[in-house]
Amino acid sequence: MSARLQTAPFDLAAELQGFGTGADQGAQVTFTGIVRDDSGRMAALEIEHYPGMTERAMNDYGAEAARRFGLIDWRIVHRYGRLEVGEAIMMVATAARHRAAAFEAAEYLMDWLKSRAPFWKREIARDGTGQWVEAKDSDEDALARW
Amino acid sequence: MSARLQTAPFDLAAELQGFGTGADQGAQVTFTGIVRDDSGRMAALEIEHYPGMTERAMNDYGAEAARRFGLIDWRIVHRYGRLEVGEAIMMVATAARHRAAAFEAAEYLMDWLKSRAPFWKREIARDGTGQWVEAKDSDEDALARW
Amino acid sequence: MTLDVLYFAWLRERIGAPRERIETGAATVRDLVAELSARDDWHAAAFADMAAVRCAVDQQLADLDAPLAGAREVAFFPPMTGG
Amino acid sequence: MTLDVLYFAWLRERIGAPRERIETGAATVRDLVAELSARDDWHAAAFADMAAVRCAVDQQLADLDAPLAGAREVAFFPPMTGG
Repeated sequence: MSARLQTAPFDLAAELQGFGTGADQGAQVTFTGIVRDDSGRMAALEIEHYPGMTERAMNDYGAEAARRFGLIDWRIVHRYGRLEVGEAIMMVATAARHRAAAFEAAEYLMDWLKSRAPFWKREIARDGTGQWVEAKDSDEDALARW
Repeated sequence: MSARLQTAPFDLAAELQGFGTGADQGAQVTFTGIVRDDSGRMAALEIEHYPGMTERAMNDYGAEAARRFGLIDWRIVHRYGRLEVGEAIMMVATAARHRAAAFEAAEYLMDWLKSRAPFWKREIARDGTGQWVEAKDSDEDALARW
Repeated sequence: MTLDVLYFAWLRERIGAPRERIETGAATVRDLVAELSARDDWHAAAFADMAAVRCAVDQQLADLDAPLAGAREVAFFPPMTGG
Repeated sequence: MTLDVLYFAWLRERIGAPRERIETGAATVRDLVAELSARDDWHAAAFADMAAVRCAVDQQLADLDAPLAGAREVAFFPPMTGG
Protein backbone atom coordinates (compact mmCIF):
# COMPACT_ATOMS: atom_id res chain seq x y z
CA MET A 1 0.00 0.00 0.00
CA SER A 2 2.35 2.71 -1.19
CA ALA A 3 2.96 5.32 -3.85
CA ARG A 4 6.42 6.51 -4.87
CA LEU A 5 7.88 9.19 -7.12
CA GLN A 6 11.37 8.85 -8.57
CA THR A 7 13.59 9.71 -11.50
CA ALA A 8 15.35 6.31 -11.60
CA PRO A 9 13.97 3.32 -13.52
CA PHE A 10 11.93 0.84 -11.50
CA ASP A 11 11.98 -2.95 -11.60
CA LEU A 12 8.51 -4.51 -11.79
CA ALA A 13 9.75 -7.80 -10.30
CA ALA A 14 11.35 -6.01 -7.34
CA GLU A 15 8.15 -4.01 -6.76
CA LEU A 16 6.18 -7.27 -6.61
CA GLN A 17 8.47 -8.87 -4.00
CA GLY A 18 6.27 -9.40 -0.94
CA PHE A 19 3.36 -7.67 -2.70
CA GLY A 20 -0.12 -8.83 -1.70
CA THR A 21 0.36 -11.74 0.69
CA GLY A 22 -2.24 -13.86 2.51
CA ALA A 23 -4.32 -16.95 1.76
CA ASP A 24 -7.29 -14.86 0.58
CA GLN A 25 -5.39 -13.31 -2.32
CA GLY A 26 -6.44 -14.68 -5.71
CA ALA A 27 -5.55 -12.05 -8.30
CA GLN A 28 -2.81 -9.56 -9.07
CA VAL A 29 -2.92 -7.07 -11.95
CA THR A 30 -0.09 -4.82 -13.08
CA PHE A 31 -0.07 -1.97 -15.55
CA THR A 32 3.14 -0.53 -16.98
CA GLY A 33 3.13 2.68 -19.03
CA ILE A 34 5.88 3.02 -21.63
CA VAL A 35 7.11 6.10 -23.55
CA ARG A 36 5.59 5.70 -27.00
CA ASP A 37 6.62 7.50 -30.17
CA ASP A 38 3.36 8.41 -31.90
CA SER A 39 4.76 10.94 -34.35
CA GLY A 40 7.76 8.92 -35.54
CA ARG A 41 10.07 11.81 -34.61
CA MET A 42 9.98 11.78 -30.83
CA ALA A 43 13.14 11.24 -28.77
CA ALA A 44 11.92 11.50 -25.20
CA LEU A 45 9.35 12.78 -22.74
CA GLU A 46 9.97 15.25 -19.96
CA ILE A 47 7.65 14.80 -17.02
CA GLU A 48 7.05 17.65 -14.57
CA HIS A 49 5.26 17.20 -11.26
CA TYR A 50 4.16 19.26 -8.24
CA PRO A 51 6.40 18.19 -5.35
CA GLY A 52 4.31 17.51 -2.29
CA MET A 53 0.92 17.54 -3.98
CA THR A 54 1.76 14.74 -6.42
CA GLU A 55 2.82 12.26 -3.72
CA ARG A 56 -0.22 13.14 -1.66
CA ALA A 57 -2.59 12.73 -4.62
CA MET A 58 -1.11 9.33 -5.51
CA ASN A 59 -1.53 8.14 -1.93
CA ASP A 60 -5.09 9.49 -1.78
CA TYR A 61 -6.05 7.74 -5.04
CA GLY A 62 -4.47 4.49 -3.88
CA ALA A 63 -6.30 4.56 -0.55
CA GLU A 64 -9.57 5.39 -2.31
CA ALA A 65 -9.11 2.47 -4.72
CA ALA A 66 -8.32 0.13 -1.81
CA ARG A 67 -11.52 1.17 -0.04
CA ARG A 68 -13.70 1.10 -3.12
CA PHE A 69 -12.53 -2.25 -4.52
CA GLY A 70 -11.51 -4.01 -1.30
CA LEU A 71 -7.87 -4.34 -2.32
CA ILE A 72 -5.50 -6.53 -0.34
CA ASP A 73 -2.56 -4.44 -1.60
CA TRP A 74 -1.71 -1.72 -4.13
CA ARG A 75 1.37 0.07 -5.38
CA ILE A 76 1.99 3.06 -7.62
CA VAL A 77 5.43 4.06 -8.90
CA HIS A 78 5.69 7.11 -11.17
CA ARG A 79 8.85 8.58 -12.67
CA TYR A 80 9.57 12.20 -13.56
CA GLY A 81 12.28 14.03 -15.48
CA ARG A 82 13.51 12.98 -18.93
CA LEU A 83 12.51 9.53 -20.19
CA GLU A 84 13.56 8.10 -23.57
CA VAL A 85 11.20 6.33 -25.98
CA GLY A 86 10.78 2.73 -24.80
CA GLU A 87 11.41 3.49 -21.13
CA ALA A 88 8.78 2.62 -18.52
CA ILE A 89 7.14 5.79 -17.13
CA MET A 90 5.03 4.33 -14.35
CA MET A 91 3.41 1.24 -12.94
CA VAL A 92 0.36 0.33 -10.93
CA ALA A 93 -0.15 -3.02 -9.17
CA THR A 94 -3.29 -4.26 -7.43
CA ALA A 95 -4.00 -7.41 -5.41
CA ALA A 96 -7.51 -8.65 -4.57
CA ARG A 97 -9.52 -11.79 -3.86
CA HIS A 98 -11.11 -11.85 -7.30
CA ARG A 99 -9.96 -10.83 -10.74
CA ALA A 100 -12.74 -8.31 -11.40
CA ALA A 101 -11.73 -6.15 -8.42
CA ALA A 102 -8.03 -6.31 -9.28
CA PHE A 103 -8.69 -5.28 -12.91
CA GLU A 104 -11.18 -2.55 -12.02
CA ALA A 105 -8.95 -1.02 -9.36
CA ALA A 106 -5.99 -0.91 -11.75
CA GLU A 107 -8.09 0.77 -14.45
CA TYR A 108 -9.58 3.19 -11.94
CA LEU A 109 -6.11 4.20 -10.75
CA MET A 110 -4.92 4.64 -14.33
CA ASP A 111 -7.91 6.80 -15.25
CA TRP A 112 -7.24 9.01 -12.21
CA LEU A 113 -3.51 9.21 -12.84
CA LYS A 114 -4.07 10.21 -16.47
CA SER A 115 -6.37 13.11 -15.76
CA ARG A 116 -6.14 14.14 -12.09
CA ALA A 117 -2.63 13.42 -10.83
CA PRO A 118 -0.38 16.50 -11.07
CA PHE A 119 1.91 15.43 -13.91
CA TRP A 120 2.59 17.27 -17.15
CA LYS A 121 4.31 15.72 -20.14
CA ARG A 122 6.42 17.48 -22.74
CA GLU A 123 7.42 15.67 -25.92
CA ILE A 124 11.01 16.24 -26.97
CA ALA A 125 11.50 15.73 -30.70
CA ARG A 126 14.71 14.37 -32.20
CA ASP A 127 15.57 17.93 -33.32
CA GLY A 128 15.47 19.05 -29.69
CA THR A 129 12.24 21.07 -29.81
CA GLY A 130 9.67 20.50 -27.10
CA GLN A 131 5.89 20.54 -27.02
CA TRP A 132 3.52 20.15 -24.08
CA VAL A 133 1.15 17.21 -24.43
CA GLU A 134 -2.48 18.32 -24.39
CA ALA A 135 -5.00 16.57 -22.17
CA LYS A 136 -7.20 14.16 -24.10
CA ASP A 137 -10.98 14.18 -23.99
CA SER A 138 -10.79 10.39 -24.01
CA ASP A 139 -9.04 10.47 -20.63
CA GLU A 140 -11.81 12.65 -19.19
CA ASP A 141 -14.36 10.27 -20.68
CA ALA A 142 -12.56 7.29 -19.15
CA LEU A 143 -12.69 8.94 -15.74
CA ALA A 144 -16.42 9.66 -16.04
CA ARG A 145 -17.25 5.94 -15.98
CA TRP A 146 -16.42 5.55 -12.27
CA MET B 1 2.89 -14.22 -28.87
CA SER B 2 2.88 -17.56 -27.14
CA ALA B 3 0.97 -19.82 -24.78
CA ARG B 4 2.64 -22.40 -22.58
CA LEU B 5 1.55 -25.20 -20.23
CA GLN B 6 3.81 -26.40 -17.44
CA THR B 7 3.87 -27.92 -13.97
CA ALA B 8 6.83 -25.81 -12.76
CA PRO B 9 6.44 -22.34 -11.25
CA PHE B 10 6.88 -19.41 -13.65
CA ASP B 11 8.71 -16.14 -13.10
CA LEU B 12 6.72 -13.09 -14.18
CA ALA B 13 9.88 -11.01 -14.63
CA ALA B 14 11.48 -13.65 -16.84
CA GLU B 15 8.28 -13.90 -18.91
CA LEU B 16 8.40 -10.14 -19.53
CA GLN B 17 12.02 -10.17 -20.72
CA GLY B 18 11.84 -8.99 -24.33
CA PHE B 19 8.05 -8.89 -24.16
CA GLY B 20 6.34 -6.32 -26.39
CA THR B 21 9.13 -4.31 -28.00
CA GLY B 22 8.89 -1.42 -30.49
CA ALA B 23 8.48 2.36 -30.32
CA ASP B 24 4.70 2.12 -30.72
CA GLN B 25 4.21 0.19 -27.49
CA GLY B 26 2.67 2.27 -24.71
CA ALA B 27 0.98 -0.14 -22.30
CA GLN B 28 1.57 -3.55 -20.74
CA VAL B 29 -0.90 -5.32 -18.49
CA THR B 30 -0.29 -8.52 -16.54
CA PHE B 31 -2.69 -10.72 -14.63
CA THR B 32 -1.50 -13.37 -12.18
CA GLY B 33 -3.91 -15.91 -10.69
CA ILE B 34 -3.03 -17.26 -7.24
CA VAL B 35 -4.39 -20.31 -5.38
CA ARG B 36 -6.79 -18.82 -2.83
CA ASP B 37 -8.20 -20.54 0.24
CA ASP B 38 -11.86 -19.55 0.35
CA SER B 39 -13.03 -22.16 2.85
CA GLY B 40 -10.24 -21.73 5.39
CA ARG B 41 -9.48 -25.47 5.18
CA MET B 42 -7.96 -25.82 1.72
CA ALA B 43 -4.41 -27.09 1.25
CA ALA B 44 -3.98 -27.13 -2.51
CA LEU B 45 -5.55 -27.28 -5.95
CA GLU B 46 -5.11 -30.04 -8.48
CA ILE B 47 -5.46 -28.85 -12.04
CA GLU B 48 -6.28 -31.30 -14.83
CA HIS B 49 -6.07 -30.42 -18.51
CA TYR B 50 -6.65 -32.00 -21.93
CA PRO B 51 -3.19 -32.49 -23.47
CA GLY B 52 -3.23 -31.24 -27.04
CA MET B 53 -6.55 -29.43 -26.91
CA THR B 54 -5.56 -27.14 -24.03
CA GLU B 55 -2.42 -25.79 -25.74
CA ARG B 56 -4.36 -25.30 -28.96
CA ALA B 57 -7.19 -23.48 -27.24
CA MET B 58 -4.79 -21.15 -25.42
CA ASN B 59 -3.05 -20.31 -28.69
CA ASP B 60 -6.38 -19.77 -30.45
CA TYR B 61 -7.64 -17.42 -27.72
CA GLY B 62 -4.37 -15.49 -27.73
CA ALA B 63 -4.43 -15.05 -31.50
CA GLU B 64 -8.08 -13.99 -31.36
CA ALA B 65 -7.31 -11.40 -28.66
CA ALA B 66 -4.36 -10.08 -30.69
CA ARG B 67 -6.60 -9.64 -33.74
CA ARG B 68 -9.51 -8.17 -31.85
CA PHE B 69 -7.58 -5.68 -29.71
CA GLY B 70 -4.61 -5.00 -31.99
CA LEU B 71 -2.06 -6.37 -29.53
CA ILE B 72 1.65 -5.86 -30.09
CA ASP B 73 2.39 -8.95 -27.99
CA TRP B 74 0.67 -11.42 -25.66
CA ARG B 75 1.66 -14.34 -23.46
CA ILE B 76 -0.23 -16.98 -21.50
CA VAL B 77 1.40 -19.36 -19.05
CA HIS B 78 -0.82 -21.87 -17.24
CA ARG B 79 0.28 -24.52 -14.76
CA TYR B 80 -1.29 -27.92 -14.07
CA GLY B 81 -0.87 -30.59 -11.42
CA ARG B 82 -0.86 -29.90 -7.68
CA LEU B 83 -0.50 -26.28 -6.54
CA GLU B 84 -0.39 -25.18 -2.89
CA VAL B 85 -2.35 -22.22 -1.50
CA GLY B 86 -0.46 -19.02 -2.31
CA GLU B 87 1.18 -20.39 -5.46
CA ALA B 88 0.68 -18.66 -8.80
CA ILE B 89 -1.55 -20.75 -11.11
CA MET B 90 -1.32 -18.79 -14.31
CA MET B 91 -0.48 -15.49 -15.93
CA VAL B 92 -1.55 -13.44 -18.90
CA ALA B 93 0.41 -10.49 -20.30
CA THR B 94 -0.69 -8.09 -23.04
CA ALA B 95 1.13 -5.23 -24.81
CA ALA B 96 -0.62 -2.57 -26.87
CA ARG B 97 -0.35 1.06 -27.99
CA HIS B 98 -2.99 2.27 -25.53
CA ARG B 99 -4.01 1.21 -22.05
CA ALA B 100 -7.65 0.46 -22.89
CA ALA B 101 -6.69 -2.25 -25.42
CA ALA B 102 -4.12 -3.82 -23.09
CA PHE B 103 -6.62 -3.98 -20.21
CA GLU B 104 -9.50 -5.23 -22.35
CA ALA B 105 -7.42 -7.93 -24.00
CA ALA B 106 -6.17 -9.21 -20.63
CA GLU B 107 -9.73 -9.34 -19.25
CA TYR B 108 -11.01 -11.00 -22.41
CA LEU B 109 -8.32 -13.68 -22.18
CA MET B 110 -9.11 -14.25 -18.50
CA ASP B 111 -12.84 -14.58 -19.16
CA TRP B 112 -12.12 -17.16 -21.88
CA LEU B 113 -9.63 -19.07 -19.77
CA LYS B 114 -12.05 -19.23 -16.85
CA SER B 115 -14.91 -20.75 -18.78
CA ARG B 116 -13.70 -22.14 -22.12
CA ALA B 117 -10.15 -23.37 -21.72
CA PRO B 118 -9.98 -27.10 -20.94
CA PHE B 119 -8.89 -26.96 -17.30
CA TRP B 120 -10.59 -28.56 -14.32
CA LYS B 121 -9.77 -27.70 -10.73
CA ARG B 122 -10.07 -29.96 -7.70
CA GLU B 123 -9.76 -28.51 -4.21
CA ILE B 124 -7.71 -30.62 -1.84
CA ALA B 125 -8.66 -29.99 1.80
CA ARG B 126 -6.14 -30.21 4.64
CA ASP B 127 -7.67 -33.58 5.59
CA GLY B 128 -6.77 -34.91 2.13
CA THR B 129 -10.29 -35.10 0.68
CA GLY B 130 -10.85 -33.66 -2.76
CA GLN B 131 -13.74 -31.88 -4.42
CA TRP B 132 -14.16 -30.73 -8.01
CA VAL B 133 -14.72 -26.99 -8.34
CA GLU B 134 -18.03 -26.22 -10.01
CA ALA B 135 -18.23 -23.74 -12.84
CA LYS B 136 -19.57 -20.36 -11.73
CA ASP B 137 -22.43 -18.56 -13.41
CA SER B 138 -20.46 -15.34 -12.86
CA ASP B 139 -17.74 -16.65 -15.18
CA GLU B 140 -20.32 -17.35 -17.89
CA ASP B 141 -21.76 -13.88 -17.34
CA ALA B 142 -18.30 -12.33 -17.60
CA LEU B 143 -17.77 -14.06 -20.93
CA ALA B 144 -21.12 -12.86 -22.28
CA ARG B 145 -19.94 -9.23 -22.27
CA TRP B 146 -17.56 -9.72 -25.21
CA MET C 1 -15.72 -46.52 -37.12
CA THR C 2 -13.06 -46.58 -34.40
CA LEU C 3 -13.24 -43.74 -31.89
CA ASP C 4 -11.06 -42.77 -28.95
CA VAL C 5 -13.34 -41.53 -26.18
CA LEU C 6 -11.69 -39.42 -23.46
CA TYR C 7 -13.02 -38.46 -20.03
CA PHE C 8 -11.87 -35.70 -17.71
CA ALA C 9 -12.42 -34.65 -14.09
CA TRP C 10 -15.43 -36.30 -12.41
CA LEU C 11 -16.52 -38.01 -15.64
CA ARG C 12 -13.17 -39.80 -15.66
CA GLU C 13 -13.69 -40.78 -12.02
CA ARG C 14 -17.24 -42.06 -12.52
CA ILE C 15 -16.32 -44.11 -15.56
CA GLY C 16 -13.11 -45.30 -13.92
CA ALA C 17 -10.81 -44.73 -16.91
CA PRO C 18 -9.33 -41.73 -18.70
CA ARG C 19 -10.01 -43.13 -22.18
CA GLU C 20 -11.36 -46.07 -24.12
CA ARG C 21 -11.24 -47.11 -27.77
CA ILE C 22 -14.60 -48.17 -29.15
CA GLU C 23 -16.25 -49.32 -32.37
CA THR C 24 -19.44 -47.39 -33.06
CA GLY C 25 -21.90 -46.45 -35.75
CA ALA C 26 -23.16 -43.38 -33.86
CA ALA C 27 -24.00 -40.52 -36.22
CA THR C 28 -23.92 -37.73 -33.64
CA VAL C 29 -22.56 -37.02 -30.18
CA ARG C 30 -26.08 -37.56 -28.84
CA ASP C 31 -26.20 -41.06 -30.37
CA LEU C 32 -22.79 -41.84 -28.90
CA VAL C 33 -23.89 -40.74 -25.43
CA ALA C 34 -26.97 -43.00 -25.68
CA GLU C 35 -24.82 -45.92 -26.78
CA LEU C 36 -22.25 -45.43 -24.00
CA SER C 37 -24.92 -44.89 -21.33
CA ALA C 38 -26.43 -48.27 -22.19
CA ARG C 39 -23.15 -50.06 -21.53
CA ASP C 40 -23.08 -50.17 -17.73
CA ASP C 41 -24.03 -48.28 -14.57
CA TRP C 42 -20.78 -46.30 -14.52
CA HIS C 43 -21.33 -44.82 -17.97
CA ALA C 44 -25.00 -44.26 -17.15
CA ALA C 45 -24.01 -42.33 -14.00
CA ALA C 46 -21.47 -40.23 -15.85
CA PHE C 47 -24.02 -39.19 -18.49
CA ALA C 48 -27.05 -38.92 -16.18
CA ASP C 49 -27.11 -35.10 -16.26
CA MET C 50 -26.07 -33.92 -19.70
CA ALA C 51 -26.57 -30.26 -18.67
CA ALA C 52 -23.37 -30.72 -16.65
CA VAL C 53 -21.40 -32.34 -19.47
CA ARG C 54 -19.41 -30.62 -22.22
CA CYS C 55 -18.01 -32.28 -25.31
CA ALA C 56 -15.20 -31.85 -27.83
CA VAL C 57 -14.94 -33.62 -31.19
CA ASP C 58 -11.36 -33.84 -32.42
CA GLN C 59 -10.40 -31.25 -29.77
CA GLN C 60 -12.96 -28.66 -30.84
CA LEU C 61 -15.89 -27.82 -28.58
CA ALA C 62 -19.05 -29.38 -30.01
CA ASP C 63 -22.70 -29.74 -29.05
CA LEU C 64 -24.83 -32.87 -28.82
CA ASP C 65 -25.99 -32.59 -32.42
CA ALA C 66 -22.47 -32.47 -33.83
CA PRO C 67 -21.94 -35.19 -36.48
CA LEU C 68 -19.27 -37.82 -35.87
CA ALA C 69 -18.51 -38.71 -39.50
CA GLY C 70 -14.73 -38.72 -39.89
CA ALA C 71 -14.10 -38.04 -36.19
CA ARG C 72 -11.24 -39.82 -34.41
CA GLU C 73 -11.45 -38.50 -30.86
CA VAL C 74 -14.40 -37.47 -28.71
CA ALA C 75 -13.95 -36.07 -25.20
CA PHE C 76 -16.48 -35.58 -22.39
CA PHE C 77 -15.87 -33.32 -19.39
CA PRO C 78 -17.60 -30.96 -16.95
CA PRO C 79 -17.76 -27.20 -17.59
CA MET C 80 -14.26 -25.78 -17.51
CA THR C 81 -12.91 -24.07 -14.41
CA GLY C 82 -9.52 -22.77 -15.56
CA GLY C 83 -7.56 -19.62 -14.81
CA MET D 1 -2.18 38.00 3.25
CA THR D 2 1.02 36.45 1.91
CA LEU D 3 0.54 33.78 -0.74
CA ASP D 4 2.98 31.54 -2.58
CA VAL D 5 1.77 31.23 -6.18
CA LEU D 6 3.18 28.30 -8.15
CA TYR D 7 3.12 27.71 -11.91
CA PHE D 8 3.65 24.47 -13.82
CA ALA D 9 4.20 23.41 -17.44
CA TRP D 10 3.39 26.09 -20.02
CA LEU D 11 2.03 28.47 -17.37
CA ARG D 12 5.47 28.43 -15.77
CA GLU D 13 7.04 29.11 -19.17
CA ARG D 14 4.70 31.98 -20.04
CA ILE D 15 5.15 33.65 -16.70
CA GLY D 16 8.88 32.98 -16.71
CA ALA D 17 9.13 31.73 -13.13
CA PRO D 18 8.09 28.61 -11.21
CA ARG D 19 6.79 30.57 -8.21
CA GLU D 20 6.36 34.00 -6.70
CA ARG D 21 5.43 35.27 -3.26
CA ILE D 22 2.76 37.96 -3.27
CA GLU D 23 0.72 40.12 -0.95
CA THR D 24 -2.95 40.04 -1.86
CA GLY D 25 -6.43 40.73 -0.55
CA ALA D 26 -8.10 38.45 -3.14
CA ALA D 27 -11.10 36.64 -1.66
CA THR D 28 -11.32 33.86 -4.28
CA VAL D 29 -9.17 32.19 -6.91
CA ARG D 30 -11.06 34.21 -9.52
CA ASP D 31 -10.11 37.48 -7.80
CA LEU D 32 -6.50 36.34 -7.62
CA VAL D 33 -6.44 35.51 -11.34
CA ALA D 34 -7.82 38.99 -12.14
CA GLU D 35 -5.22 40.64 -9.94
CA LEU D 36 -2.32 38.64 -11.42
CA SER D 37 -3.54 39.14 -15.00
CA ALA D 38 -3.42 42.93 -14.49
CA ARG D 39 0.26 42.84 -13.52
CA ASP D 40 1.92 42.45 -16.92
CA ASP D 41 1.59 40.86 -20.36
CA TRP D 42 3.19 37.58 -19.27
CA HIS D 43 0.63 36.98 -16.54
CA ALA D 44 -2.14 38.16 -18.87
CA ALA D 45 -1.00 35.63 -21.52
CA ALA D 46 -0.83 32.80 -19.00
CA PHE D 47 -4.40 33.40 -17.82
CA ALA D 48 -5.89 34.36 -21.20
CA ASP D 49 -7.81 31.08 -21.56
CA MET D 50 -9.01 29.96 -18.16
CA ALA D 51 -10.73 26.90 -19.69
CA ALA D 52 -7.19 25.54 -20.14
CA VAL D 53 -6.06 26.33 -16.59
CA ARG D 54 -6.50 24.20 -13.46
CA CYS D 55 -5.91 25.33 -9.91
CA ALA D 56 -4.99 23.91 -6.51
CA VAL D 57 -5.33 25.70 -3.17
CA ASP D 58 -2.97 24.33 -0.55
CA GLN D 59 -2.37 21.30 -2.81
CA GLN D 60 -6.04 20.40 -3.19
CA LEU D 61 -7.77 20.80 -6.56
CA ALA D 62 -10.06 23.83 -6.42
CA ASP D 63 -12.30 25.78 -8.77
CA LEU D 64 -12.36 29.51 -9.53
CA ASP D 65 -14.88 30.23 -6.79
CA ALA D 66 -12.79 28.60 -4.06
CA PRO D 67 -12.16 31.01 -1.14
CA LEU D 68 -8.59 31.97 -0.30
CA ALA D 69 -9.08 32.81 3.37
CA GLY D 70 -6.34 31.05 5.31
CA ALA D 71 -4.63 29.72 2.16
CA ARG D 72 -0.83 29.70 1.96
CA GLU D 73 -0.16 28.23 -1.49
CA VAL D 74 -2.05 28.49 -4.77
CA ALA D 75 -0.91 26.67 -7.90
CA PHE D 76 -1.92 27.13 -11.55
CA PHE D 77 -1.31 24.55 -14.23
CA PRO D 78 -2.76 23.04 -17.42
CA PRO D 79 -4.97 19.91 -17.32
CA MET D 80 -2.91 17.00 -16.08
CA THR D 81 -1.39 14.50 -18.51
CA GLY D 82 0.11 11.88 -16.21
CA GLY D 83 0.39 8.11 -16.43
